[in-house]
Amino acid sequence: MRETYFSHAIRETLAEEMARDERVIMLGEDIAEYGGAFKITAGFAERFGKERVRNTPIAEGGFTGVAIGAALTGLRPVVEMMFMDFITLALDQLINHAAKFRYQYGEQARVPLVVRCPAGAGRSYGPTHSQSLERHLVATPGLVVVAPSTAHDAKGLLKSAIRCDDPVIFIESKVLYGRRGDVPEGDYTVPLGEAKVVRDGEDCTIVAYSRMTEESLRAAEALAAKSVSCEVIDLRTLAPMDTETVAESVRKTGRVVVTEEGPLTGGIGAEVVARVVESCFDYLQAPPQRVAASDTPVPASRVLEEAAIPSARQIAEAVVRSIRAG
Amino acid sequence: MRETYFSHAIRETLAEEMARDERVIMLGEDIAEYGGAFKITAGFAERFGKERVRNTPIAEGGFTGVAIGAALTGLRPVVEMMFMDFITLALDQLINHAAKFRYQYGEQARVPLVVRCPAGAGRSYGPTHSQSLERHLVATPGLVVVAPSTAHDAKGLLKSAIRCDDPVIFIESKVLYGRRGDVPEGDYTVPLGEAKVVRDGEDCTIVAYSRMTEESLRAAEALAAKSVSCEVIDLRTLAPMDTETVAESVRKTGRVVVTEEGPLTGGIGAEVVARVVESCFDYLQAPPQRVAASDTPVPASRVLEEAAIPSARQIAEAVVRSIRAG
Amino acid sequence: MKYDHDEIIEHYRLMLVIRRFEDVLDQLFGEGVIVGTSHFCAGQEACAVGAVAALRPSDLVSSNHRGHGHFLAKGGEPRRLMAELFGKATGYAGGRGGSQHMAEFSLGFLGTHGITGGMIPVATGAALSQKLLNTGNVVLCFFGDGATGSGAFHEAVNMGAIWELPIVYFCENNLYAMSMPVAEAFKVTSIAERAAAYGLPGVVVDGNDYFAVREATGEAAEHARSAHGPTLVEAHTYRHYGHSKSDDCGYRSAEEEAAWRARDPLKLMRERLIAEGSLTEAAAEALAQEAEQIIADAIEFARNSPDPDPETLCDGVFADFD
Amino acid sequence: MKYDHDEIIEHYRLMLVIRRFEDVLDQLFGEGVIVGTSHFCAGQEACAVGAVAALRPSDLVSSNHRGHGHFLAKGGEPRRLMAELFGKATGYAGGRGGSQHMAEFSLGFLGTHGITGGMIPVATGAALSQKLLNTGNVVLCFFGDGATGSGAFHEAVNMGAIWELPIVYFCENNLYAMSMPVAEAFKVTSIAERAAAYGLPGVVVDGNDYFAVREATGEAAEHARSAHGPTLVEAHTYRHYGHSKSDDCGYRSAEEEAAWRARDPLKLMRERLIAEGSLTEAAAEALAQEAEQIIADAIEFARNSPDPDPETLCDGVFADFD
Ligand SMILES: Cc1ncc(C[n+]2csc(CCOP(=O)(O)OP(=O)(O)O)c2C)c(N)n1
Ligand SMILES: Cc1ncc(C[n+]2csc(CCOP(=O)(O)OP(=O)(O)O)c2C)c(N)n1
Ligand SMILES: [Mg+2]
Ligand SMILES: [Mg+2]
Repeated sequence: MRETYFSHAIRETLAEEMARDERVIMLGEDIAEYGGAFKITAGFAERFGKERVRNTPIAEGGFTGVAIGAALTGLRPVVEMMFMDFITLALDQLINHAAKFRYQYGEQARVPLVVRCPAGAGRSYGPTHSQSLERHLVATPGLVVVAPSTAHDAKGLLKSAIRCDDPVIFIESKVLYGRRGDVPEGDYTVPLGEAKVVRDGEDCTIVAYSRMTEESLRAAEALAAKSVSCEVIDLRTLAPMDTETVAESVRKTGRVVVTEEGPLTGGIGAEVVARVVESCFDYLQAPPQRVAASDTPVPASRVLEEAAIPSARQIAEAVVRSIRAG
Repeated sequence: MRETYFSHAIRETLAEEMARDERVIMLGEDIAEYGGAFKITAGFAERFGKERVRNTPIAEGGFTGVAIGAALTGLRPVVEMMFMDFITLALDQLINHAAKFRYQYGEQARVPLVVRCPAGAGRSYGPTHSQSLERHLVATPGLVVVAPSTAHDAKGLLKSAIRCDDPVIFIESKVLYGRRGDVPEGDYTVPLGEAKVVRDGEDCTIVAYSRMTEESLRAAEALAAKSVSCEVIDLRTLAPMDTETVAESVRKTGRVVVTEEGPLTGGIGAEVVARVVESCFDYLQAPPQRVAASDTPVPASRVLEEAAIPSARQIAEAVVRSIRAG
Repeated sequence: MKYDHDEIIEHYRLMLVIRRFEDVLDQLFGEGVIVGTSHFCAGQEACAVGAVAALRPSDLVSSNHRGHGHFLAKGGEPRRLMAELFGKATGYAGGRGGSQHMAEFSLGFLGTHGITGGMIPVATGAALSQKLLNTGNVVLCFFGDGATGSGAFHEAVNMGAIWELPIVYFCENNLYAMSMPVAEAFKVTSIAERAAAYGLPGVVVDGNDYFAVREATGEAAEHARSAHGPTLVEAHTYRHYGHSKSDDCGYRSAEEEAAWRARDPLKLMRERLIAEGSLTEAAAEALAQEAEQIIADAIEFARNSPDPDPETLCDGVFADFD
Repeated sequence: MKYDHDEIIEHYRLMLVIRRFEDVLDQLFGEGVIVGTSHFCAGQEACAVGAVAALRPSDLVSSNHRGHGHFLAKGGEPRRLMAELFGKATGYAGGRGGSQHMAEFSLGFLGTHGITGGMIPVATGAALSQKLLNTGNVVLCFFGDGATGSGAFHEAVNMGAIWELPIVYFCENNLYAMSMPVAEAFKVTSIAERAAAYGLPGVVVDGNDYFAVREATGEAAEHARSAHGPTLVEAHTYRHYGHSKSDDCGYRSAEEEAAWRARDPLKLMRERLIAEGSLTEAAAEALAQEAEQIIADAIEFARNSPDPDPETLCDGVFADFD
């Protein structure tokens, strides 16, 4: 096994999949010679040609729609949404087109599309370049939403996403791009729709995904020093959600803290909490806790941004609150 | 007091507000001579002139943005989104512009905008003309979301919405348009941000809004015959949400069922459940229940549509489940 | 005549079938037999049939909310179309989609859709597939004048243009988007003029003349097929009914309606074929009766078809997760 | 000279201030003093200053991601702009917005914004207000070549056109949208050509020539002010730096860069003013030093300003619900 950057794992996967399957193409702003805003596709245009690695005009709704149409008719497009914040412009194509085609047109219709979304805060980019907008996709029946937390899973999940016959929103934390982790060379997949217990524990379950998995592990580490044992679950796929893995853990620990980088209201945490109370109410010893960003836009200034986005400290505090509560 | 249609209450309110305040203008498709798809603004162009009652091209993102800009600079626009399903095209303007302006530009910025959204299923219009997409707005910090269930509240809340200095999404159930109710003549407001107990009860709290309030009252009626006493809360404003009124009721009844017309996953119900468990966990005698539409697009065929959308029967069943559970 | 006689007669019959389909639908809605909504294309049959006539069978068509004619022209069976409008399990979308959301890929019909303008990017993507997969096929993308106001139109047509995709953008300019007259929605007098903004050829054609439409679309399709990129075809036409079943057309003058009815595409075609000697009055009458029969049969089929099973409600949301 | 001498010198000084502001920012980013991102407008000063010079003080300006020049031209104080980039409480957005999200309505500056194209509808709405409220003001709406690919551009400009709103659509065509050359994004050679699709006049102007920009914008503004509707002005210009602080401009040739640097707008203006006798070398030097001083002072101010109070994080999301 080899250590590599999260961003490199994604690049490698895209390259491998493009080499493996001619039908895989890429669309996005500045992805060709320039290699994309985060340089994920650097060298792709030279290697695979500009027919398959296609720079688009600034037209997120349009090029997402183009990708959907291409997916319906035999290609397997991977779209790069330069910042997830811009997916707002493509929501009609995703909600009213991609997500509905199979249901309404029947089995003949498949939309093997991946929309890669660099997401999240932590870089002081301000209100329109720092959002975690997965809530809109998770709340739309017909979309698969994936959000890896490690380089290993980024590769395995992205392979699965590209090979999936449904539209997949693939969330890449911009902060995680710079993290390194063990990544096998060559082909392997991580299945979509399966959460993973990334740390075993007895006292409280922490549910996280994407960058918050890291913060949750950090919180668990800190709490272990105080003899509090946390089980950490990385959802990995947000939709369809693996409720069972979460429920199993909560039945054991009796407590749950859910964390995410997006704002509190209407977030993924609400859905997780609702499912947990529905499926393991009698096991709960304390009220489920949500740890999320403030119900505000993401401010640019570093001090404000840090105050807005949850961190290990707040997660640990929520665990302690949960333990004190009952 | 006079009985009038829900749709007429809205028309009357709009006319009164336009007469009261010159800055109130309307933008939307076919709202002038044609009076809008649901004839809400019939006669407005003649009365107020086409400068203030403005037909737009088919450009939901564009005209919502225009309304936002007009709101920032002294007008108080009311936009008609012909079907709420089309708000997907305006989500960038709403999420990345209207919702953020005040926070990022500070006190100088106000967006006194109302976006009226005929919403919901029940007319066999199929997947792109039947949705309840409030989830996307509620999950966006900076937007006010209102969804009246009666003609009375429709008038009072719409007045408040038009006079509010924040962007308000105003949800009008297409099915409710045809309902009649008592509506005072002349000026009155119903405050934004306040839920209402529309039926007192002891055994279980049902939380609803918009058309589901009606179904919930029907369920409560049916259950009363079986000596089950339900308290029904009409949220009326979905964001910012009046958690306290819900919590107070749940502390009394110990049980809660939340219902909505949109699909289960990522809906308003998840947020309500999360808040309820956070605020009154120790009072809960049974797991909160969500009654929502199927996690599918809304099918056109009447039999399928009926199966997809929740009704009084399912709400009553959820109450019974809750009571049996503990 | 440069076209095959039998084919022309067949296409005339198809136009009669479409007209009958729409006329009968209007009645069925009136009687409450059908619920939901529909947008009738009566008056615009020459666009649908004329444009599709210019294609190869393997070419693709994408449609909009006013799509019954497009679908029937591309080979859709009246029975299954009608069944869809009845919300029945035998309909093209199994009752799930209704008028605005049905497709049949085996016929190269990519679908009707309820979001105005929304299928223009999708069709453009289908054209990208044709190019990259070297199928030799072209895409014919139908939309209305109103749709050209949408950002989706602008963004997609621009991509079609810069990438020289094999697609024909076919605008049925029926003078109104719902109640909005073209002249109120746009300052330009012709929609084809907008093609220049994308560096594309734009052509205007009489949309009530089957032959003119076929000719113009044929040229545009060959242009596209030979890798020269898209054309924006603007066909002037008129819908006989209101926008949808609930519209009384108060915004149109009686004179305007009469003038267009005088140029009814079925009447024009019938007169021309009879004048040319390709058709007799009697044969025309027989074709009309055939059309009536086909639609009567379709209604019968739809009526006798089963409702979808509510147990199937949640099936098929995903391809890979059921 | 048809313009007031002092005003012209003032505007030249303003261009120097903008240049210095951007040059210094580049250094501050390099040193890690400033975090986040910024898009420098060095090289495009004649667009910002020349176009705003054609307005009345009560007119409005809307901007985009590359907005420091627009803001400074409309009267923004370098201190508060710099403080915003430092993320400080004294910045125009109190540190919340950063480079891409700041406004000052009292100056008629409607805001920079991070969504490409997104402010075009908003600015169009501001023009609707001017019309309905009879203010007599016009809106100057800045955007780049890349933004014209967006649906927002299409939808908004069309509404501006049909409603004859008092707005000037000002496109700074700097040949690239990030790395995407204009010729790859559009098939038309000139963006002004696209105006015809909306029934609008389109004009091309040398965006590095303050006087040309001021002239063209002045005509467009008067056209708009006298209720004749919008004009699309296309100004040819070039940015000296990369797209944002992380861009090395690998997609531009050294020759192209050199050719444009030879036409640096500051250089052009200085040469012209000296040639005309409006400015001496010494005076020009003094102005440059003044600009340096102003920016040094702005940095000092920003450095010494307090951070925003984290306790205020949740304040002011709503106007009516705090
Ligand atoms: C995004 C969107 N906006 C509005 C509508 C409502 N609507 C349906 S068809 C239509 C008019 C379309 O006009 P045009 O494109 O000219 O087609 P026509 O109906 O004339 O055939 C409108 C406004 C819609 N279905 N989708
Ligand atoms: C909706 C959206 N898409 C993409 C981006 C990323 N982005 C920021 S500026 C830019 C290029 C804009 O080009 P242009 O309009 O020509 O302005 P310029 O940067 O050249 O001044 C891009 C792609 C964005 N901020 N918003
Ligand atoms: Mg039309
Ligand atoms: Mg540019």
